[in-house]
Amino acid sequence: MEFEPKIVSFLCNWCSYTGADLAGTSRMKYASNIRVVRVMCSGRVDPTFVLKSFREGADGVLICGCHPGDCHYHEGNYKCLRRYHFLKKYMAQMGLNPDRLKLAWISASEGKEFAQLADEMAETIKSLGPCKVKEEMEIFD
Amino acid sequence: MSTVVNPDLNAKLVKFGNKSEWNECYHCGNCTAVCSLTENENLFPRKVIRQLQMGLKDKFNSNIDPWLCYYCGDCSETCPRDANPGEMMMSARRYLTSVYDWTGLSGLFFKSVPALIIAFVLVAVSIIGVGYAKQFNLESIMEFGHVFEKMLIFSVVVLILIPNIFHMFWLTIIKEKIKAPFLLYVKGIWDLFLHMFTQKKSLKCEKNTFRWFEHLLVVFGYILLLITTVFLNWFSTENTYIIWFGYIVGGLVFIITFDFILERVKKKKELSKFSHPSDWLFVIWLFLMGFTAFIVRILIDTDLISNNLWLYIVHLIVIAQWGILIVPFGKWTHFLYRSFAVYFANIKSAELNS
Amino acid sequence: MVKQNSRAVIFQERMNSGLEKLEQFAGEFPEVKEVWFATDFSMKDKKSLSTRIKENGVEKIIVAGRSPGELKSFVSASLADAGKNPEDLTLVSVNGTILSDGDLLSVFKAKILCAVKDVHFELASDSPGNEVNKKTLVIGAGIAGIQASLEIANAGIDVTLIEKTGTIGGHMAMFDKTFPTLDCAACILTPKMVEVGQHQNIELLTYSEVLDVSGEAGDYTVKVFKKTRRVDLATCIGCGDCTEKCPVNVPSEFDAGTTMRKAIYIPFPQAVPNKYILDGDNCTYVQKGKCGVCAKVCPVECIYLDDKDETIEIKVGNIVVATGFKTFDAEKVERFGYGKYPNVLTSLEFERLLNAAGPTGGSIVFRSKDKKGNGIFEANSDSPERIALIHCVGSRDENYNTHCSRVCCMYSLKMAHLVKEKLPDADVSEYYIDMRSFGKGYEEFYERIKKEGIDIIRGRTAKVEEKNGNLVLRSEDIEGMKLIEKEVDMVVLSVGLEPGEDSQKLAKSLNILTDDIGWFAELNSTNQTVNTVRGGIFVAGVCQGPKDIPDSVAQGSAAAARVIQSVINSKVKKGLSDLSYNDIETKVNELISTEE
Amino acid sequence: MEEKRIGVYVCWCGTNIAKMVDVEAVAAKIAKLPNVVIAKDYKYMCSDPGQEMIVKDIKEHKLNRVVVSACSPRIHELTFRKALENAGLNQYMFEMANIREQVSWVHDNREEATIKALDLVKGAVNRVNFHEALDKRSVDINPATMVIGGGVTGLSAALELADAGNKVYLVEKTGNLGGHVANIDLTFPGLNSAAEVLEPLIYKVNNHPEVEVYLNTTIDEVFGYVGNFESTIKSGGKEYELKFGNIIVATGLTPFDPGKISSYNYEKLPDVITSLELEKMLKEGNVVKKDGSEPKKIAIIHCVGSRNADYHEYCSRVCCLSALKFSNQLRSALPETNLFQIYADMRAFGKGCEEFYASTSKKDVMFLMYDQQGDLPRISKAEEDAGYEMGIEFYEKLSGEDIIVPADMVVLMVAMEAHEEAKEVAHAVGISLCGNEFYIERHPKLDPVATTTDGVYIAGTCQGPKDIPDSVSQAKAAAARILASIARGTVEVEVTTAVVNEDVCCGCQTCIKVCPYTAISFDEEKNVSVVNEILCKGCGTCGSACPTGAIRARHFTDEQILSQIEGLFSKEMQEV
Repeated sequence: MEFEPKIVSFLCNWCSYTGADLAGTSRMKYASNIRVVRVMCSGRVDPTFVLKSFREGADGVLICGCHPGDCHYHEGNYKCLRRYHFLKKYMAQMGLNPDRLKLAWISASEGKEFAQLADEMAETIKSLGPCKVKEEMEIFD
Repeated sequence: MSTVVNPDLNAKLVKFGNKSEWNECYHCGNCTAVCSLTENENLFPRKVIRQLQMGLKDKFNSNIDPWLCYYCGDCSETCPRDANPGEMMMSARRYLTSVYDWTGLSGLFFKSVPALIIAFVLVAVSIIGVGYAKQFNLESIMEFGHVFEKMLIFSVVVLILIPNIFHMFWLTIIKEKIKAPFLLYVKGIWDLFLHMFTQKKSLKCEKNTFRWFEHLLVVFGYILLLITTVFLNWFSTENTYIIWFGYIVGGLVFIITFDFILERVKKKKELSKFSHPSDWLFVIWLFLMGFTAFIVRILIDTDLISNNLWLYIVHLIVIAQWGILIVPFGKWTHFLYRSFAVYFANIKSAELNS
Repeated sequence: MVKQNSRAVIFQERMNSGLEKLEQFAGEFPEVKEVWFATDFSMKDKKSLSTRIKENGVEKIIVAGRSPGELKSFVSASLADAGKNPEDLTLVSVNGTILSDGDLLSVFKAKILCAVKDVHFELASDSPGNEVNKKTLVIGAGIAGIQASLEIANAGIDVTLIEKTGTIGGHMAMFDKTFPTLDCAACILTPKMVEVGQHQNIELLTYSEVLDVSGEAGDYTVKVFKKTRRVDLATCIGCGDCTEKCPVNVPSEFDAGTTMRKAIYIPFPQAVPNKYILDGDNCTYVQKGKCGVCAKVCPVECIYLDDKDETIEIKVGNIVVATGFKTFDAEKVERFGYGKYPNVLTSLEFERLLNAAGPTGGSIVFRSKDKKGNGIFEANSDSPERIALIHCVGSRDENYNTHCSRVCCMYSLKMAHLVKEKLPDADVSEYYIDMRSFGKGYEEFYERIKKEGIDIIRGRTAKVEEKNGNLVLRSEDIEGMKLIEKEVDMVVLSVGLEPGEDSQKLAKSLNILTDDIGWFAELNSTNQTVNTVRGGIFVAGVCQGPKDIPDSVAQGSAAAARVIQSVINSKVKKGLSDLSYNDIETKVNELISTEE
Repeated sequence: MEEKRIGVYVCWCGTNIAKMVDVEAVAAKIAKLPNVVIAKDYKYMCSDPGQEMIVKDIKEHKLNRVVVSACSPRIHELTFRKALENAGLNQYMFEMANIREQVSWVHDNREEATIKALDLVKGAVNRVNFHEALDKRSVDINPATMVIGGGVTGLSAALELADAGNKVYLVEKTGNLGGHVANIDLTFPGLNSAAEVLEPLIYKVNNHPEVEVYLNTTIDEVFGYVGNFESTIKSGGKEYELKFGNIIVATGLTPFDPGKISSYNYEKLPDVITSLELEKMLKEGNVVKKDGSEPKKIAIIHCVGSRNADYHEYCSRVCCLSALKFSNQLRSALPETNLFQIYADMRAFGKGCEEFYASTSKKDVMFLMYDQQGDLPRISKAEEDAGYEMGIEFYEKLSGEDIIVPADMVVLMVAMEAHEEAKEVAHAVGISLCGNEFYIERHPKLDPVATTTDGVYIAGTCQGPKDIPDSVSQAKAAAARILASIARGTVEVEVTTAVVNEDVCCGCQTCIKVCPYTAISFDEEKNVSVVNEILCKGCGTCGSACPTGAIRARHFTDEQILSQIEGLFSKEMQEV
């Protein structure tokens, strides 16, 4: 059976979640690998959430927020951007391919962009293969 | 060197046109773009309007562009501000006529209707005076008439028209420091005559075809009438061909000019919406010339002329007024200036492009 | 203090027949010494007035007429020249668009009275007013109407919101991004729409129109025509099965005709109410009695094909009018070839084309034809490479509309930017007369767009023609001093705004006035922009004159302030047309006695 | 600890969900999860019978947590929350799983869709285990309002509020009410008297029982939060303690100093004046040169200090029309004088303004266009015998000529600038400035008068250049907001705010730095951060920045989100 990765996606309530809903109301089809977790702002995405996702068995993590300047809370998305860069470095140090994490800006009108993004992300993760973190961590369990 | 703007030129131009409507222009460039005749070197009417508004007198006096417009009315119809650029171009031509005219009479006649009336009356009185001197003898008056016409043509051309054309040449070419090789002038001569008689360029304004045709007929009719009466001596000839030919051209002139007059009365078309006194004079006198000549010849053919001497005198008055006033100082000059403008413009653009 | 019997009244012109007696009327005041006409003086010579001021011992001048402001500086210069205080001067203006002829005379007289007695007309016409019915009617559910409704409803006041179409949202819902911040219109509008839909104080009547209004300020009875949706709002679950089966295709209003919709449809996915509408005019069953397939497939049986329209009556205290606009019909300007060349688009069509939720999902493509030959846009068609945007189509033009539509410059710049974003290699050019980027952040946006490789050319395009399969436009490049004859693939006409089709009818039934163009007339263009001549009737948004989103929102809120205030006070102020000359005279005397 | 009893409801949404997701299987599997008491599927959960079913089950099965798996929470979260309240359960004990917009409508493989739906429901169930009851909170609104600035905007706002019977404290820095409008002669485009607008306003404000006017007064500091502000002001030697619920800032503008543009020689050449000076002359009916003689040629230069990166990039919005108005007035006062308008783009955008532009252009005014971003016009003294005082030299864009405009008087249409004290007021009331020193609004389009600080509104030219009607509209809009909140009596504050666990907080103050609403302050004594729950909007940024996990974003707590992630991957019933 082909590898079907699981991707956890953190979407901000104001732009990206609405954008994902729009993809639905517009009946755009995309890969079913995405599992959405709604947060109020991309600034709420704690690095722990991302690491926890990998720990629990996610093969990839996608964070989406409002476009720069559009944040409902002024600058939460900028905070998220900083943590994202930090996380990427951290993941590399841990031996986790940083490509498994992606940050993108999706506005409430970008249903189509969200669908494309979901497909692209699924493709990327498929090419990277399953994430081994969970298995490797099981020795501690 | 910067030019000082001058708000007074604007007011001066008002006297040559209808109103100062062109002040309303907000420079959208619509007129220039909608015009079928504009080219990169000749951005009219907007640039002409601009020179007028700003009072750039020297630039404006050296500008050929007003003569390149054949007044199809597109610009005025589509003008978003009712600034009436078409009529403004017409006024600009009247003004330029007065600029070129060394005698200054042209400007006086355009601006002052009383002066015009006085001049017309004077001419009429002089002709009647000649008649009186000839004791109202038909034959000697007709003889005088025939000589007078020839003299008139010669002196108007030599004394007024040629100097004015040179003046125009000086303003638009020399003063603008255009140094074109002589060969260009020679090459352009064919075009000059072609445009003079056919106004070929106006065909580019699509809806002008019929008007162009009418114009062409009038021009040829007028020239042929001139030739038949002056050089073929229509009123004295026995040659049937010439007689019939005279009838045709004479009829042609007055029938078409009658149509022109009707249009101006109806004011349906953009170009005939506004008529300056000089426009009325031009068409009416053209009509009268054709019409009186036609009638005179009919009277000759029916041997009624001796009883209708006054009719010939009227014809002679019309011819004299036309020749002395309208041709050198009135709208007739447009025919000449326009053709030379095309000629100069071609030389100018050839020189600028080389 | 100006001495008694030292005032002069100057009438700007001899008024038309109905106002003849004004001269006599003004002359009868004991305070008035002289009554003059502007035609008595030479406007070129201030001595002509100043000598008369001196001769007659005039100390204060009242200038009255249709636009007395034009004389103001002449008169104050004359006063100064005569050694008097130039500020002892009152302007009394009557404007035909503010008042109908019948009321004109009494208001004009009242204004003269106030000027003569040194009382401000605004104070004298400030009446205590009637008891108010707390319920409020808002007509039109575009952004201005939505804002006003929410504002009023949030104050705990019941609002009935009437909308002509099947959904609220108005034109703003059709837009993609909004200038200058480029945030998407849907993102900022749909939450408001949902709030309206769920607000406990708002009763939403979509697919309804106002037929007639009677009564007076504070107590209006409104007849509302409710077109039937033929779909029960309470039970419809918005599943869309009906639409899938419906055999009828008609151009979609919401998509500005860029795509087709069915006869039973939902205007757009985020519509509020998010329920289907059966468009009776295009339904085969309603028109011919055949079909009815939608009712058969409906899983909750909420379609009632034989429903009839109804007329209801509601009683309200205040009315906010926010009926918006329609766009200029570009076919009127024949030389741009709209309707003749398929790829000449109006800006509204282009807006849908750019919209990520539009017919093509936001890709810019050529117009193609569907099976029946309707021009539509399909996502997989080719994209144009050269796009031109023409400003001021139907605006600032004596041949069409004289007014400036206020938003076109900015939305055109926005569109140019979006084109560049979607098609980075596209050749985008814009043709304008004056760039009117006046609002907050607008000029900065303009500067930003200029740097994006877009040709922004001063010069109004004169014509668009098709030559060898290409569109060729002709324009003067005024700053470049050259003519432009440019081949392009697509032309976007930035059409202006016009009063809505029914605005005259509505003005009549509300008994409010419109200006020459047809926009609803405000009471006073300086500080009473939401009031009308009638008490308790307010205007907001574009129906009062072209406006962008922030200004419409501010006006919607301003109208709401008036409503909330009157409800809190339980009183609504009378309008100008409800006041008589005697009312004002009484108030003037009252004010004078309190002063003393 | 109370027993967790969860009810799960899976919606068919007709065939919308059921077609692509095996809803019955989902419900059956979920029923086996720990704490799940009941799991049902139903055709339309949002319908009345669907909601009644939930209410009934809550009562019958003593459910204390509910998960509905249906459409987007953006559509029906509120609907179901209300149902919970009807059943006497706290509305936050609810979670929704979106299996329509984000599952059935976007996938075309039924098996995969069902797996995904199951995962999402598992996540939601796991999350709801950690939900806690939150109470809606509201604060009382003090109906009094402080209006800062006594210009036409402040006056209009004050009257709008006071006419509805509310106390207004109007604070004005100078000794007079009226602001800049007091110096204006006529308004555009109607050429009406500005005094006719302003004087009644001032009269009404001065005679209004509900308005207290404090002249020559400035605001140093404001304490409190929406509904309950307080400030101490000094006026006329006395101190006043004022308490108010809302603030309207209408501090207006200041004119640009044209002395900054050297080529205009302002104050060096006697007859180069600003638009304000001309306004005064027109009002006094005496337009003369400094030497007392009548100017024969007057030039008006637009965009002085506007639309030029060296001074201000923005457009000042009113100068074009003011300049046209001047042309009309000068034509009336000095009929023979030559008038020149030196402009960049004619921005006649308001109602009736384009028509005003057209009618002005018929009044013998010469319009000349210059490049406001390029070389600015140079004004210099003309030669003795030139017949005019000054020459204005520049490149004219519409003709392409370098020209000199002769002038005896030059009027500079100066830009509007933010008030020099805008910063201090901003600091006092807790609002921010945008790049141009104007106040920044909460949302440029949908909320042009609110600020990011609740209870503080901005109106008029302090938010950006505007004309009188637009300023007055904004004043009224701000008043509408305040009236609505006064009418409600209370203002609801966000419940899903952040809260600090003082035992865990290490006092590093990272949270204070990241908070966009300055809602977090530092308690020096306890050495911990404190969240002002009224200012907090619940974005949760602080929660993810806190190194010790001391800050919790209510309803989006770490444990809630982490457990949701766990739920997504929980091993139970992996295969369908």
